[in-house]
Amino acid sequence: ADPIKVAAIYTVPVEQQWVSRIDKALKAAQDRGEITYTFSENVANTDYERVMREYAEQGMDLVVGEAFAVERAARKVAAEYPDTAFLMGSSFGPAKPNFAVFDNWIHEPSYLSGMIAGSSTKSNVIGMVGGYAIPEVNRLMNAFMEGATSVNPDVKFLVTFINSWYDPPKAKEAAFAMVDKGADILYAERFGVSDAAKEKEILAIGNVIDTAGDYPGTILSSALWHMEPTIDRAVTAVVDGSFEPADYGPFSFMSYGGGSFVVDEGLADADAVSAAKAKEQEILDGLFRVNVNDSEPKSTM
Amino acid sequence: MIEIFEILLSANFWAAALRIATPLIFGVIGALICERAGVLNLGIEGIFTAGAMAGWMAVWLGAGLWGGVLVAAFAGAFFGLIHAILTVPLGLSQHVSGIGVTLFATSLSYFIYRTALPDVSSPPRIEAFQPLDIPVLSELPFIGPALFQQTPLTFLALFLVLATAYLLYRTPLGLAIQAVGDNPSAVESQGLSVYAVRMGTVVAGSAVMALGGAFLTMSAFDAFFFGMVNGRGWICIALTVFASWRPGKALIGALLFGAFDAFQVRLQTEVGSFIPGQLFLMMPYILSIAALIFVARRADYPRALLVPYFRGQR
Amino acid sequence: MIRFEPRGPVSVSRMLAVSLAAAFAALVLAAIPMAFAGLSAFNAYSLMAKGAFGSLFAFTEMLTRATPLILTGLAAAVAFRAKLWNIGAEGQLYAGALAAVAVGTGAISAPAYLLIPMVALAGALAGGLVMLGPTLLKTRLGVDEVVTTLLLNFIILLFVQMMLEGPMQDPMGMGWPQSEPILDEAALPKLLDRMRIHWGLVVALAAALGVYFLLKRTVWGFEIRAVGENAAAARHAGIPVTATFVRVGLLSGALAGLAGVGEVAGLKGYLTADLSPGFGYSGIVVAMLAGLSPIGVVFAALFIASIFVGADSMSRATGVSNYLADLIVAMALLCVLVSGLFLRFKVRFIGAPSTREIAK
Amino acid sequence: MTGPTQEADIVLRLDGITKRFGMLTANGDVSLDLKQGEILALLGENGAGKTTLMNILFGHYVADEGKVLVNQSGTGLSELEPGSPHAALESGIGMVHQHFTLAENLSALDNIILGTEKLISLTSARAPARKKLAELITRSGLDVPLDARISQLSVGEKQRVEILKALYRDARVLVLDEPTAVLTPQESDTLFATLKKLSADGLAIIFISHKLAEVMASSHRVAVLRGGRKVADLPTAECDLRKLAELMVGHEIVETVRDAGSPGAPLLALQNISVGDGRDALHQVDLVLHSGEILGIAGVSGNGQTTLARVISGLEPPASGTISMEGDDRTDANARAVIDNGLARIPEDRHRDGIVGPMSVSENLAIESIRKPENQRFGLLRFSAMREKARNLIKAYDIRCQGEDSPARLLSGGNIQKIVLARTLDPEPKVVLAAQPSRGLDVGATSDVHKRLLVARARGAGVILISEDLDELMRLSDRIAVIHRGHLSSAEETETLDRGTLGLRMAGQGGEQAA
Ligand SMILES: Nc1ncnc2c1ncn2[C@@H]1O[C@H](COP(=O)(O)OP(=O)(O)OP(=O)(O)O)[C@@H](O)[C@H]1O
Ligand SMILES: Nc1ncnc2c1ncn2[C@@H]1O[C@H](COP(=O)(O)OP(=O)(O)OP(=O)(O)O)[C@@H](O)[C@H]1O
Ligand SMILES: [Mg+2]
Ligand SMILES: [Mg+2]
Repeated sequence: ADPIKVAAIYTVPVEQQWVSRIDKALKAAQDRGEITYTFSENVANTDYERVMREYAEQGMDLVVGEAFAVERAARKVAAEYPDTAFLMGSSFGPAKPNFAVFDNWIHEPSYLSGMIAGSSTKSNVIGMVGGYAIPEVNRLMNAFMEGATSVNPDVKFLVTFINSWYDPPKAKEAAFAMVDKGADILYAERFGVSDAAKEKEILAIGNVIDTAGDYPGTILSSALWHMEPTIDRAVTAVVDGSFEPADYGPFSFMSYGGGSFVVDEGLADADAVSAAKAKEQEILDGLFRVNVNDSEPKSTM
Repeated sequence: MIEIFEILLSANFWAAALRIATPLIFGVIGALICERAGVLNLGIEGIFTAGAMAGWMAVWLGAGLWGGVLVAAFAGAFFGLIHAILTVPLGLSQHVSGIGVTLFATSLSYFIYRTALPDVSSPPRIEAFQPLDIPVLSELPFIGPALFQQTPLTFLALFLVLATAYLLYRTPLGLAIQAVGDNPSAVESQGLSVYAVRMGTVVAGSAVMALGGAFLTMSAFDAFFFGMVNGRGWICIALTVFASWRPGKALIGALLFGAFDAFQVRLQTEVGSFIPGQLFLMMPYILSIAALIFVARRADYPRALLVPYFRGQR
Repeated sequence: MIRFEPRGPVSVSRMLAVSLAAAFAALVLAAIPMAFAGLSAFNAYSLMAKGAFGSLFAFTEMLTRATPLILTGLAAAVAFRAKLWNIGAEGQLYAGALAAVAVGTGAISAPAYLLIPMVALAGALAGGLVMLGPTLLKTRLGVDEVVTTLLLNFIILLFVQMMLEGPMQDPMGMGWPQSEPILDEAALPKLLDRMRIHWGLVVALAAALGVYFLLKRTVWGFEIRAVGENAAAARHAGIPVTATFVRVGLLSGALAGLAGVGEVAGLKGYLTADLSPGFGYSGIVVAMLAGLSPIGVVFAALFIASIFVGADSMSRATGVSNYLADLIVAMALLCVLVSGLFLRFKVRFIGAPSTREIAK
Repeated sequence: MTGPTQEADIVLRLDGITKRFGMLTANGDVSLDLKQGEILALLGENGAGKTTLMNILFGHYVADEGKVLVNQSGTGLSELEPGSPHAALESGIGMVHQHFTLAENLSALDNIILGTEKLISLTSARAPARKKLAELITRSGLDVPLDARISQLSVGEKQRVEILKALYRDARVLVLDEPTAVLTPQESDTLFATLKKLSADGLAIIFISHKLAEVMASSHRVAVLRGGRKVADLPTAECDLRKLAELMVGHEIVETVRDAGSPGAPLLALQNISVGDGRDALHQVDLVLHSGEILGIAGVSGNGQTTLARVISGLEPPASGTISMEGDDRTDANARAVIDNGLARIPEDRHRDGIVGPMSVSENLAIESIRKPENQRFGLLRFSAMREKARNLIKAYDIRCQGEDSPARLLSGGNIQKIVLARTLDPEPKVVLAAQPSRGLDVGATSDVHKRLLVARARGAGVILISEDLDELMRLSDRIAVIHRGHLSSAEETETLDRGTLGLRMAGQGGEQAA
């Protein structure tokens, strides 16, 4: 069969961790010859609706994107182009006839990386640097914090938001400040934090993407997001003609392979690793549910 | 309260302040040089971006770090030249030309970066400048870590402050720059070319600005990101006024700003749980305005700033 | 050696010729990055034209994009006329949007014919008040307004974020930093079904006419022009310079605030901290392109909007990085800037002194 | 004139210079020779082309036709590269411009050495420059504080810096464009004494002036331009004042004379006014102006005249003291109120304070009364009424312009002054404050201003005339007071005064000062 036409609309550049995962999954599908793939990056919200319509008008079979700040408009456009399938990042539910949603539900691996961090910290201070305090970020940070305190009730957290998605020098400074305050593990929500950890020779926790190769000996553990389960299902559904306005969010769960937990066993304590692995199994078996908490995390020091 | 003093007395804090201030020092010195010659350069935000991209790209392509610095300076000079041509002999509005240059430099940098590297899912990295560990000096108690664990570009920035002060106040060229920013006809009637002095100054000033961008990708970090300049250029425009167009005060202003920023980051973790983070982030801007009101207002600004000069026209 | 000599009134044909030449130069220049990206220029240009004018949708999108630009362009034009360098339209736009949301999301319930004007008024007022600060600092204390307005942009944006994460956050927004939606009675009606174009455009056009009329025909306009062209002489002639600056500041801020109202109440329906992709800064460009003429602002805004929308659409159709759109806008801007010079000046090329004459 | 012996003396020759600005021929085929050690006065009405000619000579402008020849260090005349001030300076031409060309933010020394060294150099040779200047200063008597910033210098000192700039570069030709327009009589005298000394040392000098007396007193030769063409070139000894005026204007100038006045009741009174500190402060100034009189205020510029005018104009509130008009307290009146009270003001800097250049003549004529019902209704401007009025005023005051809609900036200084006169005097004000009203104007325009002031006086207005020109003051004023360092002497009948006494008082010697 001919490859289906897929377009993606990103409100940030494709290098941004989040979007890079979607981009990666789509590129893989393209490489397999299932789809043709084109994207617009850094699209301002003002322009988002026009871009959606343009892709729809161009006869795209599937449009992938982030509806977070343009929820209403995105749903309206989708309703007007019933022949195009829309798969949008969204905090809300799907909508008939063609508006499916997804989100980065990797709170589970975040909890696990929190367990590793909690048992690895010597100073009992963990620094966390985020971009903006939005639910998608808060959720993971809260799960991480919960995981850490579950193994180490004494651990304290420093939380800073730098109010930018891409200002690594600033993120790095925020991280340095935390090291000055005694943090010996840094939660790297943004680019720049792991660099600070590496420079100060302490450990960092990765988020969404695996950067262990870039910072050998620094990344203690990571919670990874994989868009392939989501994208592949959606693409197959479009090809089959069976695309439904469903919530693809769960495909980011660990049980579907949408989220995964990695730990550098050379850096982490063996007991901690086995505890986390046990918890991982519980999660996979559906015996343990990680709480979803979208409220803004605060420093506890 | 105690906490605040602890922060202010820690060497790491001052090291961070100087580090954060470094791109601003380049920027404000560059802006100050241009404005001393009578040309407001609102292209600075774009020139920062161009410097960040070009310098990084050069290193990534194998030019070596100092080669990258040179390339960044040339990129800055290139956009400075555009601004200079538009505003000096052509006498176009400095505001709009500057904003045009910002648009142009930014979009061109992004376009080149993306076209050259279409398939990166994570930004490629270079081996950036490392802090110099100057043997004895960096071991000094407080001063050591604060001053002497910086990367070479920070020292370059500090050197440029001195060099600019010397240039302005001690050399014939400096006199000409100061004069052309005050009364271009004073320069022309002494047989010098107003256009040459102004254009040369704007080009040089822009090259210096670009180093601020280069610092971001080659020293503060090791990769290029879209939007990473993040308003730093505009801050420099404000700092220039704050500094009353004097290199020494420019350094102090940049350091103050850096200190606010470093302080803000540290304070946020202290009391961030009950005060919205944005309030901290506002602090440097609010304090800049306050400083303008109480310190720098009515500074004697270059009188010919913003005024185009046409030979033989009245 | 090049020399510029001022030229008198410009004929319409010359103006057209120069504008066309500028457009042509911009297209030629834009072909360079296009070639770099492997695009055929001709194809790209026809796609651009199609993207801005090729369909009702494209055309209304272009107008929708031009709407805030007209208003921020007017904000800059009127301020710059008085030599009040308001670089803060971006912040005033957000202030206007914030006020519109504060009024229009349920705080007040009233029928549309009351609520819409109230929302607009609140936005205009908020924008105006934001500009009042720098204006008074300038007139009372001599603080440079370029800097204060510029810095205020950052402060206001942070304030908006603070409000959106705090008291004004939409409780139904799943924790996203966004405001509650504007009530239907408070929203600016759409001009066309299924299109995004809204009454903000009419407001913007009316504002352009209003500002034109104000500057041209009223005492206040006279005073604004006098203060802008020569504040010392205006003061000497008994014109209240400070009051004029305050009026101009309020008006300029109000226009920018209205742009924010249009974006939030006409287009998006709720406020987020990334409402504007720099409309405030583009407004300065629009105003200067228009030579600070209020009517010219409309055309300059349409020009910028059509270049952007057209180029953006073209980049999408060809799969080239969409940063190309901004690049083409920037190039077009620079070309138009340079061309303006040929309207105002005669350019003469003068050779160095000929050695022939000296030898003689 | 072209004899071989004289040829050797010629240091500068303008040969058939023509310069056009659009339709306007500013210089038409002007030729001129200048000999070593000669002082040449260049005369002409406003707009006759004097400045243009000198700007061509110095390379600011490029002539459309003709050339400039200079005698480069005795090797005979050779052509000067056109359009290059640098070349002009190199070949020994120095110029003091009509408007100062000094950077206010630099010291006098730095202004002088600016451009005399290689730009790209690690050091600026201030020390040797200082030595050379010290020597120059003693030789020429041009005393200036070398290390003071220009912004702190008086007009006379700035003038001297300008001349030093030229001498420092070993100029052999010195051009001065209206050097005395802003100087006091004493300063002018000193300047000319210096110039004579320099010319005796071999410097060739061209100066432009509208003051015929000093031309007669100080020049060897006179050249007159009219409408851009040279209409006369003759030794000063063969001229007299009347002949010069005629040559410039093309017809005879009738000097305005003041008839015996009949001063009436007091109109305007300043009591004990103090304001400001520093150079331009006022200290306890008392002044009474009666109707039907002209009260002259003499003084060296920079002694508080500007502040006095600003205070009376309502632009600056006094720190202490009272101002009353016809008995009513008007101390706090702002500019608007002052105008409405019937006080007309002619500003000393007409370009800065007098007109809004880009606005039209008719708008500039209406600017002070723009809120009056004749110019607006419900806040809307009444353009036709404004134009109508403007046309009448243009006729009545003989304002030369291309119509009421042309931008005011295109007018010559004299005609700009007429705009100011027309709009301030037409409403028949009770009081007229005229600050330096004829500064920089040619004889024709000056006599026009004088006539207007006398007409106002004749219909019963009181006029305050602030001027540095003693002749003008003596001719027009009924009484004269002297301002020095912010203190105003009590006014005395003009008949009881003479130039010498006034000059001394202006310099701060003799005469009682108001306490
Ligand atoms: N740059 C210019 N552009 C247009 N016209 C000019 C320019 N410079 C001089 N002119 C015109 O040339 C004529 C001669 O002017 P110029 O300044 O030489 O007169 P002037 O004799 O020096 O008068 P004044 O005694 O008032 O100084 C004037 O009509 C003037 O308007
Ligand atoms: N920039 C200009 N463009 C066109 N015409 C000009 C320009 N400047 C001056 N003129 C014309 O030249 C004439 C003389 O103007 P100018 O300013 O040279 O007078 P001026 O001789 O210098 O007067 P002065 O110094 O008293 O007062 C004016 O009538 C005006 O029409
Ligand atoms: Mg003149
Ligand atoms: Mg002249």
